[in-house]
Amino acid sequence: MISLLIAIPLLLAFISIIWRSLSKPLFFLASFTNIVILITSWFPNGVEIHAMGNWKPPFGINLVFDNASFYAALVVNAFFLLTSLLPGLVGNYGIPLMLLMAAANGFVLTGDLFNSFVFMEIITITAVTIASKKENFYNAFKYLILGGIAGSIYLLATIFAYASTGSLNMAHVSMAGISSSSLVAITTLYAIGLGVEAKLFPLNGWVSGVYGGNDLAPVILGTSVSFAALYMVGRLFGTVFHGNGAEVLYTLALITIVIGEVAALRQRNLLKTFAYSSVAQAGVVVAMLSKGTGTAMGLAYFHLTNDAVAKFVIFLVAGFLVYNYKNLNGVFKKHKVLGASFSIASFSLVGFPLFAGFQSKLRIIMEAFSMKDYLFPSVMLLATLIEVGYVVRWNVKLWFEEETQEKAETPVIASTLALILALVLITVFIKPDIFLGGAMKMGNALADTKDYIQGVLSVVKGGM
Amino acid sequence: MRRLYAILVAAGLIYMLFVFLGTLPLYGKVDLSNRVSAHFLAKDVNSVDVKKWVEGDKQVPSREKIYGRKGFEDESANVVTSIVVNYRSFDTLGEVTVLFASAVGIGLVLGGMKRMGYGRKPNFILRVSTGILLPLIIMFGIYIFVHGHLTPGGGFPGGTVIAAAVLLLYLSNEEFVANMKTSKSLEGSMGSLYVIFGLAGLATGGAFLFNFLPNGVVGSLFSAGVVPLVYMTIGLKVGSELSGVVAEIHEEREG
Amino acid sequence: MVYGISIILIGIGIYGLMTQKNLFKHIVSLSIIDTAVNIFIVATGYVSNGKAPIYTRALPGFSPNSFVDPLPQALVLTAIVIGVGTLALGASLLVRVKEKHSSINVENMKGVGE
Amino acid sequence: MSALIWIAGGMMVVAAVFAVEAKRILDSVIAMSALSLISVFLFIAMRAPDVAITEAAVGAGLVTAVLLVTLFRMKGGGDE
Repeated sequence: MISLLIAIPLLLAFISIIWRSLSKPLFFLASFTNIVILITSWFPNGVEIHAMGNWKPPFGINLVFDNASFYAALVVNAFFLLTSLLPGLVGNYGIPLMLLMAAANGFVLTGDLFNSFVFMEIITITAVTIASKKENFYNAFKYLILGGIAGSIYLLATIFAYASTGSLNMAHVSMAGISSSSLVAITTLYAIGLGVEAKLFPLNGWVSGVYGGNDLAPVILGTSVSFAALYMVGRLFGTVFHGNGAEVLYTLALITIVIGEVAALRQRNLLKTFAYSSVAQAGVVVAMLSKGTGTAMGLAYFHLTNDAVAKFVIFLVAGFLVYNYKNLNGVFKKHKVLGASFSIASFSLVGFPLFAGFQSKLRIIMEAFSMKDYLFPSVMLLATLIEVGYVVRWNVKLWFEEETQEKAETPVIASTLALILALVLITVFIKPDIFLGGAMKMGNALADTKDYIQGVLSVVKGGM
Repeated sequence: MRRLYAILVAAGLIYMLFVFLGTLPLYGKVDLSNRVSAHFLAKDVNSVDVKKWVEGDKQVPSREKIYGRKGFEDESANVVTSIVVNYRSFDTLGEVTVLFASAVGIGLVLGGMKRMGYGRKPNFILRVSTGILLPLIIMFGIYIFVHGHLTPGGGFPGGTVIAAAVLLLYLSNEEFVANMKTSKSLEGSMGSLYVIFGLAGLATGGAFLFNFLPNGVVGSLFSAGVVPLVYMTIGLKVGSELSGVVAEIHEEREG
Repeated sequence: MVYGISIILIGIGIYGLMTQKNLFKHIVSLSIIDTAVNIFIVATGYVSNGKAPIYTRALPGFSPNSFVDPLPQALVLTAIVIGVGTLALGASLLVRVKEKHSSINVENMKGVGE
Repeated sequence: MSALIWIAGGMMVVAAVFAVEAKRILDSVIAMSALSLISVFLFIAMRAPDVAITEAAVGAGLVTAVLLVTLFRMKGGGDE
């Protein structure tokens, strides 16, 4: 069944190039079917694989379906479903979105290094297309160039892995006993290659321009795609390379956090502020992932889920505001529902009690302390202080400053969605298990290399 | 200053890659029997015992003759093709999707209406020779992708050659405009056909992109199951897609 | 030695991306890097005195190391096509950048602020 | 063979430097195309005929054509 997660959006995308007007309903249909498929196979609690063309791994390409890829695919597809409910936002971009959905699913599910490169390139190209909405061409071009370099480096890393193990299958590479000098080479190249999509420090120059350039790009790239990219960081550095090369990631992640937050504080543009905040949160997640234990990784993805939900709300509201008002002072007096959801989401981002972000941040800091790491929690507390600064500043500006005469109609579906997700964030504070359970299962599945290898390589014939 | 910095970064990268190079086997001294491709070459993937293989027991067969025989799991004489379209067909589906995504992206970015002119009359030689060459070029493109499982080449170069014919038309005739509707429908239906091949494999063999047609004799035109069909699909798709790209970069918005 | 050539080409490409002000040069540099990486990949599969991995009448049988590694070649086929997709999209973006900002030189572009 | 590869490599490096540093964009595109064509020779030397055909048709042919047409559309690039 899991190959359908990729096949259906692809098929529908190919069909809708012939009948262009159908692309919006077909996009909804694709994301809805995917969610249904995922719900029917809820948490496999083991490793299932689908061998493409019945060529058994490590010879053929295989899709891997375990707790980790299930949870990641669920989150990714859920955000696509939410986006497909907003026809005004999707516009002409139904086909790129479907392709992006297929590629993100493939990126999450694949168990083959080169295959993941192919899907990463599809993600880059469709993401650039989406980023060029509203004539944001220059920033899209910068993203394309950076993505192209990252793709090349990722490919080099893949070929180094192939040359030293003779195989491209992740499970085989992870058990093949690579020499330590090869491991340094491979992990360094992978860290650079994933750095662009995972928004790590030297390679995240594109983020503010792309997220700040239109209303669709941040909503989808900041949630689904960044979840898929950070999933791949966990899969590669946790499962495949058993935590080798984590020090590089850890250092880069700490720098990313500080730089992202400082840039966010200095930024005067609403979308760009939260774009930089997205960078900083990616840093937090990567720092946690580099610890390599199941609990730490689970908490990282718990935090990432909370962040993605909050960011979806924030970018949805911010995109609406920025493109309908010239002056944002006091606009929430006109749109109370949007305002309330925005405030909830942004407070959850900071980690105020009563909101989901508090649960994940507290747990992350406790976990870091229990591992005798004091640097990361202190960086994170500093980051939180800066976050309080800009979140409060924006909330004051949007709620209380003197309003202007401009008027725009409140989008009904968008505000309903934003409110529902904001309520979800509060519910998660009361019952963190909603996200935490899945995320912990995901983290443990990622850390359990042995199970993964066994599950992939012991299969004689690929099932559905 | 900027230059110095750039030289430093580039030199650092070059140094890093040279250091990493030490971890690779020397150029030309690769041992294929440690790699999965040994079994792609021997066409015996299905008979390998994976459990032993991954633990280091390399079961390299010694086949005397492959050309002209029957009964292999994959019958394409060109081993690169058998990897691209059979063993790693899923990558190729992704590759087709990359081109598709890029063509869609170009359409959305440029979105023009009117054809751009080159502002001068194409010369006589170009105009006349286009008429003679065009059928030959298109036939050559089709030849390349039909014989993709026997000779070097395949769907991508074949499709590109066809797109080159369309480019020639654009250069030789100021008024020529490709029929976008046809090219889009061809592109979409061929893409769907590839996925449908995959789904047919899922229905008949239980795995996406399963080779569900009978194999033949290595080296004959009608062999290798779905491989030639898939390559024809890819060839037509890439041809129409790249023709679409060529047409789209020739479009201007009015005003 | 082929490795060395391709690594130097990668370095030149990176240098070009960092120094050049004209965006068209960025596309050219990216294309150089793509080509260099492709050469590198094919080089990892080369076997001295190996034959091209195609069965013809002249090459009847199989024995390990009598052929070059076909898998890197298959990967490069994919990578070349992906490179084309990226470059074509980049070129079409540049056309619109030129229309919107009236130049493709980073220093002369209008309306590109923080 | 080895000497030929050295010559081809040297030409590629020269072409790459020229492509990066050329004053006119047109020269730069042509140099890039030349680099692609020489790489076809390297692919053949490494016994990769499939890659060579694809690179010749796609990398050297189509990419150059697409870049030249876009260059023409932009009326010369913009930095002279």
